[in-house]
Amino acid sequence: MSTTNLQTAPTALPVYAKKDFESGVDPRWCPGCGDYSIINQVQKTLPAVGVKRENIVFVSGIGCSSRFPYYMNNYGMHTLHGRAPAFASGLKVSRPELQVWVMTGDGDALAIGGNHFIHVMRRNLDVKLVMFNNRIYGLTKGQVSPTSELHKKTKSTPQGSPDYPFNPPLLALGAGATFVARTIDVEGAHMGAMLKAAAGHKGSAFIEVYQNCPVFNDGAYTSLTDKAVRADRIIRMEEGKPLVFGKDGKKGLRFDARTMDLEIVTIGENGVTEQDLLVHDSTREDPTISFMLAGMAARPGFPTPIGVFRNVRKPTCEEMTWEMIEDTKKKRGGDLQKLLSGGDSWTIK
Amino acid sequence: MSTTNLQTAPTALPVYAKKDFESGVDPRWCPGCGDYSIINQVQKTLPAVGVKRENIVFVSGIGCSSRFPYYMNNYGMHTLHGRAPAFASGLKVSRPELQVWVMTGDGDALAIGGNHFIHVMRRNLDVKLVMFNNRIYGLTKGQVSPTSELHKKTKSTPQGSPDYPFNPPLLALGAGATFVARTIDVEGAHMGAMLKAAAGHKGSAFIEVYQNCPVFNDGAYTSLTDKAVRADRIIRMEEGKPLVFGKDGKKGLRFDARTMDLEIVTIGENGVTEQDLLVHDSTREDPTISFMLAGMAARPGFPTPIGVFRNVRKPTCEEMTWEMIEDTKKKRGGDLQKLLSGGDSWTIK
Amino acid sequence: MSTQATARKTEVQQVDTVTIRFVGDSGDGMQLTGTEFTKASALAGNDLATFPDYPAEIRAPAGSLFGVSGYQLNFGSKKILTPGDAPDVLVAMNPAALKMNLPDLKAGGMLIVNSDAFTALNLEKAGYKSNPLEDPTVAENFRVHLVDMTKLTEAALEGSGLSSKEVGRCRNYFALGILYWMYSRPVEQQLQAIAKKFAKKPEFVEPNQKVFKAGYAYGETAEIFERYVVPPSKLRPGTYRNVTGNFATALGFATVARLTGRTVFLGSYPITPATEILHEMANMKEHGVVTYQAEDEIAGIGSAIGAAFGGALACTSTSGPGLALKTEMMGLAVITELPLVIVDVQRGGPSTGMPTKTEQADLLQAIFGRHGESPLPVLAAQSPADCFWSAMEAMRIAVKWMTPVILLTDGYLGNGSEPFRIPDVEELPKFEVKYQTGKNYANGTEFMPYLRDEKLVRPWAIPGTPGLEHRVGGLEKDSLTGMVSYDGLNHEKMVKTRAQKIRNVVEDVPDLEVFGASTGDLLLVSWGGTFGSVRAAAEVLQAQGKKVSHVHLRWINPLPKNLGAILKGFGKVLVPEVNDGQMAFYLRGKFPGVDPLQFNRINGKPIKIRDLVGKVLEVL
Amino acid sequence: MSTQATARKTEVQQVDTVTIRFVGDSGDGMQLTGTEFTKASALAGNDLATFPDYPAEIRAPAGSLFGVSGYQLNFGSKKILTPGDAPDVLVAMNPAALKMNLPDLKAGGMLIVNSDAFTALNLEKAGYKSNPLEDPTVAENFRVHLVDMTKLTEAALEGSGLSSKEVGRCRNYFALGILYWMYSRPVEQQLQAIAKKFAKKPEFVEPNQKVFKAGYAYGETAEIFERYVVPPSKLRPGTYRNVTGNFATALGFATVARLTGRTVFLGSYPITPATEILHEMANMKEHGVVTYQAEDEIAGIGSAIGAAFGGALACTSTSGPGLALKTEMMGLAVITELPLVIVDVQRGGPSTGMPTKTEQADLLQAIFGRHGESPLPVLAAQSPADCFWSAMEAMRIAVKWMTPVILLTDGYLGNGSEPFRIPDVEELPKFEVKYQTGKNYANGTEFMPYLRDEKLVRPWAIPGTPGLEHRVGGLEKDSLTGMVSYDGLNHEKMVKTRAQKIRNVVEDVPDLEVFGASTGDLLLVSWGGTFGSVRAAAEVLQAQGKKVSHVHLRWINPLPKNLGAILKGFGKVLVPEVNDGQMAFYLRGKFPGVDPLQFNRINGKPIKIRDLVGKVLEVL
Ligand SMILES: Cc1ncc(C[n+]2csc(CCOP(=O)(O)OP(=O)(O)O)c2C)c(N)n1
Ligand SMILES: Cc1ncc(C[n+]2csc(CCOP(=O)(O)OP(=O)(O)O)c2C)c(N)n1
Ligand code: SF4
Ligand code: SF4
Ligand SMILES: [Mg+2]
Ligand SMILES: [Mg+2]
Repeated sequence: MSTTNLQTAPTALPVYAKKDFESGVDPRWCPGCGDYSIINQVQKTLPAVGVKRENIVFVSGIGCSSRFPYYMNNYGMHTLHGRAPAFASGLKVSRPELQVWVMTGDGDALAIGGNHFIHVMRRNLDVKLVMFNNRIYGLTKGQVSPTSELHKKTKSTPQGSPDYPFNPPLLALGAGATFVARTIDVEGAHMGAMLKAAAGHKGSAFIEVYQNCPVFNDGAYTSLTDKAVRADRIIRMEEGKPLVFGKDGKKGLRFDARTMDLEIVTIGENGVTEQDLLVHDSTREDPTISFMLAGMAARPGFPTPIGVFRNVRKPTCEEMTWEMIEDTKKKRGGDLQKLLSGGDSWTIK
Repeated sequence: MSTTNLQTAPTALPVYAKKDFESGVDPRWCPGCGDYSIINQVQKTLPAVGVKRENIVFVSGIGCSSRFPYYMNNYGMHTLHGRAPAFASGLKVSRPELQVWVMTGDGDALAIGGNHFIHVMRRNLDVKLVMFNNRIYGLTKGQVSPTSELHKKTKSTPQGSPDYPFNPPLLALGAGATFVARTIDVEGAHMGAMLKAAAGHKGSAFIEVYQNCPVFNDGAYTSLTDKAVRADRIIRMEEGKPLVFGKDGKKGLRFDARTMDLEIVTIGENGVTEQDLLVHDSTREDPTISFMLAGMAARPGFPTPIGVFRNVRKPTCEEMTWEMIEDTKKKRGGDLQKLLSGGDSWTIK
Repeated sequence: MSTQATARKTEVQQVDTVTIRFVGDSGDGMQLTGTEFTKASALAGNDLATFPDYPAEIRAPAGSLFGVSGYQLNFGSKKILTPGDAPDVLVAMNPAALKMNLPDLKAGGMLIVNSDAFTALNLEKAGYKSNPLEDPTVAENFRVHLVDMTKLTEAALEGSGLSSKEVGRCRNYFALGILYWMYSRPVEQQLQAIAKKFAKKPEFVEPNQKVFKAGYAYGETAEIFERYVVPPSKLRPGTYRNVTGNFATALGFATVARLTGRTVFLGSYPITPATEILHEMANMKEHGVVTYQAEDEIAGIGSAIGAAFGGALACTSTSGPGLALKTEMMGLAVITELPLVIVDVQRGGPSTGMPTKTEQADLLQAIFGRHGESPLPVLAAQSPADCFWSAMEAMRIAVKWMTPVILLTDGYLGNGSEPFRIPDVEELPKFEVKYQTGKNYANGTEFMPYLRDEKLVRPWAIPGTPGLEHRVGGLEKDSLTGMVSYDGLNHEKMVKTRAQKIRNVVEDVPDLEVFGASTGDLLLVSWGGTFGSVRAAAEVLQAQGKKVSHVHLRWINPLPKNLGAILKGFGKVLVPEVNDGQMAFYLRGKFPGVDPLQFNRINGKPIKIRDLVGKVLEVL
Repeated sequence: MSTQATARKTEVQQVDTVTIRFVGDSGDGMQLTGTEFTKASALAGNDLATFPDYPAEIRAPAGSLFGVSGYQLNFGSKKILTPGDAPDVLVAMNPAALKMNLPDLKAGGMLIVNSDAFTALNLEKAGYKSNPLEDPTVAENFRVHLVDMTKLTEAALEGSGLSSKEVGRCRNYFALGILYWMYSRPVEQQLQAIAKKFAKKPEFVEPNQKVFKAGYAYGETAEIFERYVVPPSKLRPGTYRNVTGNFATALGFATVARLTGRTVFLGSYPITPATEILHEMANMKEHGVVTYQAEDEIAGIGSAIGAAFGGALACTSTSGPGLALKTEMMGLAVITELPLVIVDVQRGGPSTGMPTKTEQADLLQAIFGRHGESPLPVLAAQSPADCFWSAMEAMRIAVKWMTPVILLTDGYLGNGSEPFRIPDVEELPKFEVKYQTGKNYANGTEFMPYLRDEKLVRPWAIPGTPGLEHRVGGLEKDSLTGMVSYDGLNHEKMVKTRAQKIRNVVEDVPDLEVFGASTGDLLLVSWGGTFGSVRAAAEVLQAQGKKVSHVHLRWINPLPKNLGAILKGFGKVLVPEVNDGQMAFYLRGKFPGVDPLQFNRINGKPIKIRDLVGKVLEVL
């Protein structure tokens, strides 16, 4: 069964520029909002992913971040709070040839939408989910979100929040995600690389973007992104390379098999050499090391990792679905009259 | 504010017997259902947990497993499909002195109820959640569940399921759970120990029980529980002990720091001694090793662990909530007339 | 055949309809017995209707009252409208089954009992203080046949090598054999059916055949049973099969896929009694059906809306609690104006209620249960086979008018069955689906997703179509460009336009045909699954010379154009419903001045013809 | 004070009501200006009502049409019922604000404009082709005052050391100063208010005071403004404060905690325009309020039901989309018969709709939007201050009748404000909550959770009570023991009993008082937030000698006992609503024969008095 009545003779991919992905509607985020930098990178990256504009769909829920599709010149659905992955899943399963992105916020994806989030990760549906994590509900003007810090004071928690936050990559990995990455709004180039990697991944892809909300949660990430500390507080995971950080790149991560724990070491001190360091490999089938790195952001004294935690190729839900459909068609043919008639019919003259 | 009008003079804890926890309604599960063994262990364990019968509440959703509260002689709520943790959370936050159990199925907890599940784990609310995992929807007569195996044929997936299953302890750990354990319906004593440990844990506790549904998914666990293979297919995690398994207890788990991976070794072979083995410690603050062990069930060739994956004490959501309430009362006093009057009033004579 | 060789001369009485109920323990195979006898009746050319009555969802202890499973069949030589009120024949396999069902048996009806099952233990499990078979009033009120089915089955299978458990499983064929004899059904046919059924377990073919023949022989030789013949009915010529409403619904959607050449997408989550629609459609992959078992009902409808945006013919199936969960999503489908069919197989409520029992109490929720002004068409199937046509019709309306449509069925229709005249695929009405392919504004230079045609329908432009990229969403949209608009007057216009569009659907709602005179003393107005009972009651009343007519509402929103005029033609209007009066309220609100009388039963069962007839006679 | 020293003699006109609207960019501080002037009017003894009009949720670019923020205040010496239809005075801080609001200004009204903001860039952002201030029709239709507020503010702050951005933030006090002078408000009071407001940033106290005084002086010296006095109104003696509906709702619940001595539990999820209830209650911990921000709306109500089972006085707050999500849970609350209040602050729908605009379109969902037969009481607050009383009343009914109750308010009530006469806690009616403590059956040897009292209410037995252990749940329950029951007759009985219990609530629903004669030509029937507009329209019409009366429905289910009789007394009934006619439909269904006329606006705004008056005159 075909879903379209269009002549889908394969035409060559146009050469796109960034502006081909701008809808012409001016984004209405607050001045200085990190969302601007995200849309900028998305629009910059899309020309290079090799998919026709009309075959790309942006699906979002509700939130500041979820206004995203209106500003893109693709097909788009601005849906209901938390539910974007549900729409995206139906769309992708029924039209596997489309490239489907979910643009979502921390509340949208992880509060009301937590279930759809973990299920889209579990299913390994080829949907790219970009979560703008400002650790606050922006659109509703400043309540605690599931990524807000414990004891955080917000409008809905005037004496502080009694809730522990999720570590989103950890949750995604726990749900079985095959691609998990983290980046930061102020790191344009890094974000671009993550978006490209996600676009290239076949299967569910999750990118957490640390995003500043200057109005309701200003400076949520300055303790990481401040020029003065950035090198010490952020560690960049690069494929095949040892995990090093620090101004001079001399600090590194080593796994101590005796304590079964991670430790921070300094190259050149106590006989530590680069060979002792953990080498980043996001393609390990077993996610344990990805878990360990993802969990690190919450560990006192450890740097926050950005980059790709995990990137493993497995058959996707929609691939397997359509394989079964094709198989069944081959086996059974699909004669509707036979289906209507069934096995036990009788005739009245 | 007090919630009760009862004289709550502390009375001594009665000496309970198993039958004190039986409601007198005969369970209506199918003959041979694993649920019988679970209720049996719960009723056996409760007399020893030191909580008065009237202070224990069982909350459930919908499913075969969720009929549980009707058969217990405690307060009970049989609620809506997937939502038990939501009710339990409100009950526990408002009445922290109660012991609250959630009894749930794999579909109830992880399909429709996935969001409430991860949030109760995240919050570290002191709720004990026991999930009867029969890898099938029992009550609705046999559809694929989020823990059913990939390619599983069920009534709703006659050509096989295109969905990967959750690994429930992994998901719970990813959500931040402080207590995670696994046990099996046919291992009564082990289950009793897990229930007791969960009852003793202050904070959210998750127990996955592998449960056989003889009617719709018979033998889901026989490849583990068959007498012939049990010793080789199951590894028992015991606190402070090396992780060994196998008929003669000679197989063990070793972590290879070079490959950063787990391997199965045999004590006495290739110079392996017990000292080389991983020693089980569920109280590690960092959950990496718990993740690794939880993930093992899905790794070909590795045994399936049962026991406590993680057991870490942290302040609970309801503790912190009531601390804030008491603090605020102390600071502000709570004169309602003042609240009503506010700062900017005027008087008309 | 030996059974024929020993045939005795029995007087064969001709009857025109018979209602039989088979009841026993869940493990007694009553659903199978019922289905097999149904097939035989169908093949004999009878019209028929069936209704299974499953026990509550979890299997109960053997012999308990909760574990009783029943199957009722009404067949005859005239048009059969319902599975029958009270059975003429009750076949009861154990005391619990007898206890739950005897009160329903017609006075003077026939009771066939497996007397072996009336052990002290079973009597106790059923809560009987003494053996009801020894109760003289039973024998007075009914024609009782005590048959030692267990022993007779065992005798038939002596030496077969089957275990006693396996032997027990054959017992139902003994009962079936008796009934075959009683209703003059051809034995050979059932023997073949048994061979086919156990094709994969050939060791059971012969034993079951043996038991069946033994039952037949028993009927013949025991000289205690009457023998009947029910002549074939005059159904419209054609080829028929027996379908349940749920299966017919699935079939209707699959047919849509074929007629349109498009993908039909079902996003669903299992729930009693709607689950079979998912089961069946999942097994129709080769016909262009894609099913997706979502993580919950919200994702079920969400995935369907996503698929609809992608151009699929999307639907979702559920029952009351699931419909409740889909409420917010339906609002989104209304405002985005995407085609979608929501099937609600109603069950007893509120809340989890009585999941295995039928009810019609989701009506007002279907019509009004969304926040904001969010009207949508509501259609209700009237019989199991009509579910086929209703599913197609609902999808047609959804696509033609770019709107979500609710299709109401219920547990009674979904699980009940009746003969379905198999349509010829090639003769089915065309169903073309066209997507927008070009720009539609300013001489083809722009695309306006909310530019409506004269019927107020907006275009369906789907991803993959170059140049028509646009965004849909739940915020109010500008009435032309589809951009987000907070303009109050635009909102008012959009609210009114959406409402008018749904009112316009009336052009596709056929006028009602009045069954009976177009004026009279009383008009029965029914909707949904009560069609059969109410029509049958009307027939009874008309036969008694009462000035009673009947109209049945398949379309609930919009209501048929001529309903208002019809209502005026009657002194009284009576609305029978399996709820507390929801349609009656709706009609009052819709037709000021009309104040229907109500007849409401809310006991989990379809309305009984005789109860309704009684009510009408009372109020006439 | 110098401003007084230079006082010139101005004729002061006395007026009895004035409507002022302050409009500007989101960053212009209009909400503050409005609130400050409101306080001054309240302290002057005027009755008043206010309504803010926020821009759509996300902050828009400065100077854009989307970024306009407004605050309207109606104050006077007589009873003030609404924030006013059309403003008498419009204070506009930039071109975009002017563009969005000028159409509303009364003909001949006063327009005060910050002319400095009318730069080419700002005009372009507002979409003006030419400067409207130069448009002669503006000067003809309105009394225009162009004030160079930016420059005058800068001048006042020269040498203050503040940055130009900081100076800009003081500008709104200049406007406030002008209005203080115009309406003869005491300067000293505002100076103190400024000191208090900036207590934590003392460096801003003096500059803002300076600018305020400069504005006041400008009013006095510019000789262009008229000066007015609005005498105090004759409000009932007492101490008053200004409250928004959302704050009043929170206050009502907190008061319940105090009156009962029990925990009030709010389980909620943020959603515009209901979020403030959560914010406010979260800050009332010391009064016995526990708030829980759940992961979604379903968990919000779920946690509340869990808390209710535990004995808390539970509530949940939301708006349309959230109400939709709570649908299934409400059914559970109905069948378990646990007390619970669901507050729905209605907004524009369907779907996400217009989140910051008001509407009354959730009415039928509130009444009917659940599957199965699941009636519950529905109450609608009629004004911001009434939200306080309604919250208490809803909780009282919930507890007394063991039922969930829906309390409808709306964006207009929730964000709007009016004076609230502060009650004396000790004089509030008692509110006792009693839990079941002992066994209630068979001489106190058994506990039957569904044993009802004469009003059909079941007992509330909470965990911690020994001997009363029992199970509640969503499956139908035996009418006495509370055990699961699949018995059809028991179900029918329970459905009827639950319905009757809710009908019994009518004993707590006060009879309606007719405003005006009890018979006449036309009866206005309003409900919820339109009370003020409709009452005001009735006053206007009665003053014109029309035989028009008004009843207002706070109770929607059950309806007041005397409504039916009242409706009969009038030739015509007109129902004005901010929806497409939901109450009108409901009344038709409830009172066969009554066919109300409708007046519906669905433009996101409260109904205007003059529009309604016009409609009535048209149909009379
Ligand atoms: C069903 C429903 N519940 C609640 C809301 C209100 N709401 C809109 S966005 C939002 C949270 C936004 O936070 P987040 O997802 O983090 O996005 P951000 O605005 O921070 O980008 C909420 C609670 C809604 N629109 N719908
Ligand atoms: C809202 C809603 N959706 C669906 C159902 C139907 N339903 C009841 S139980 C169940 C799944 C049961 O599976 P599981 O949770 O694994 O429990 P089990 O029966 O296997 O113990 C479903 C789909 C329901 N009762 N309510
Ligand atoms: S509120 Fe925060 S997240 Fe939302 S647009 Fe403004 S700055 Fe961005
Ligand atoms: S269906 Fe399966 S899980 Fe349910 S009671 Fe029967 S055996 Fe147990
Ligand atoms: Mg956010
Ligand atoms: Mg299960």
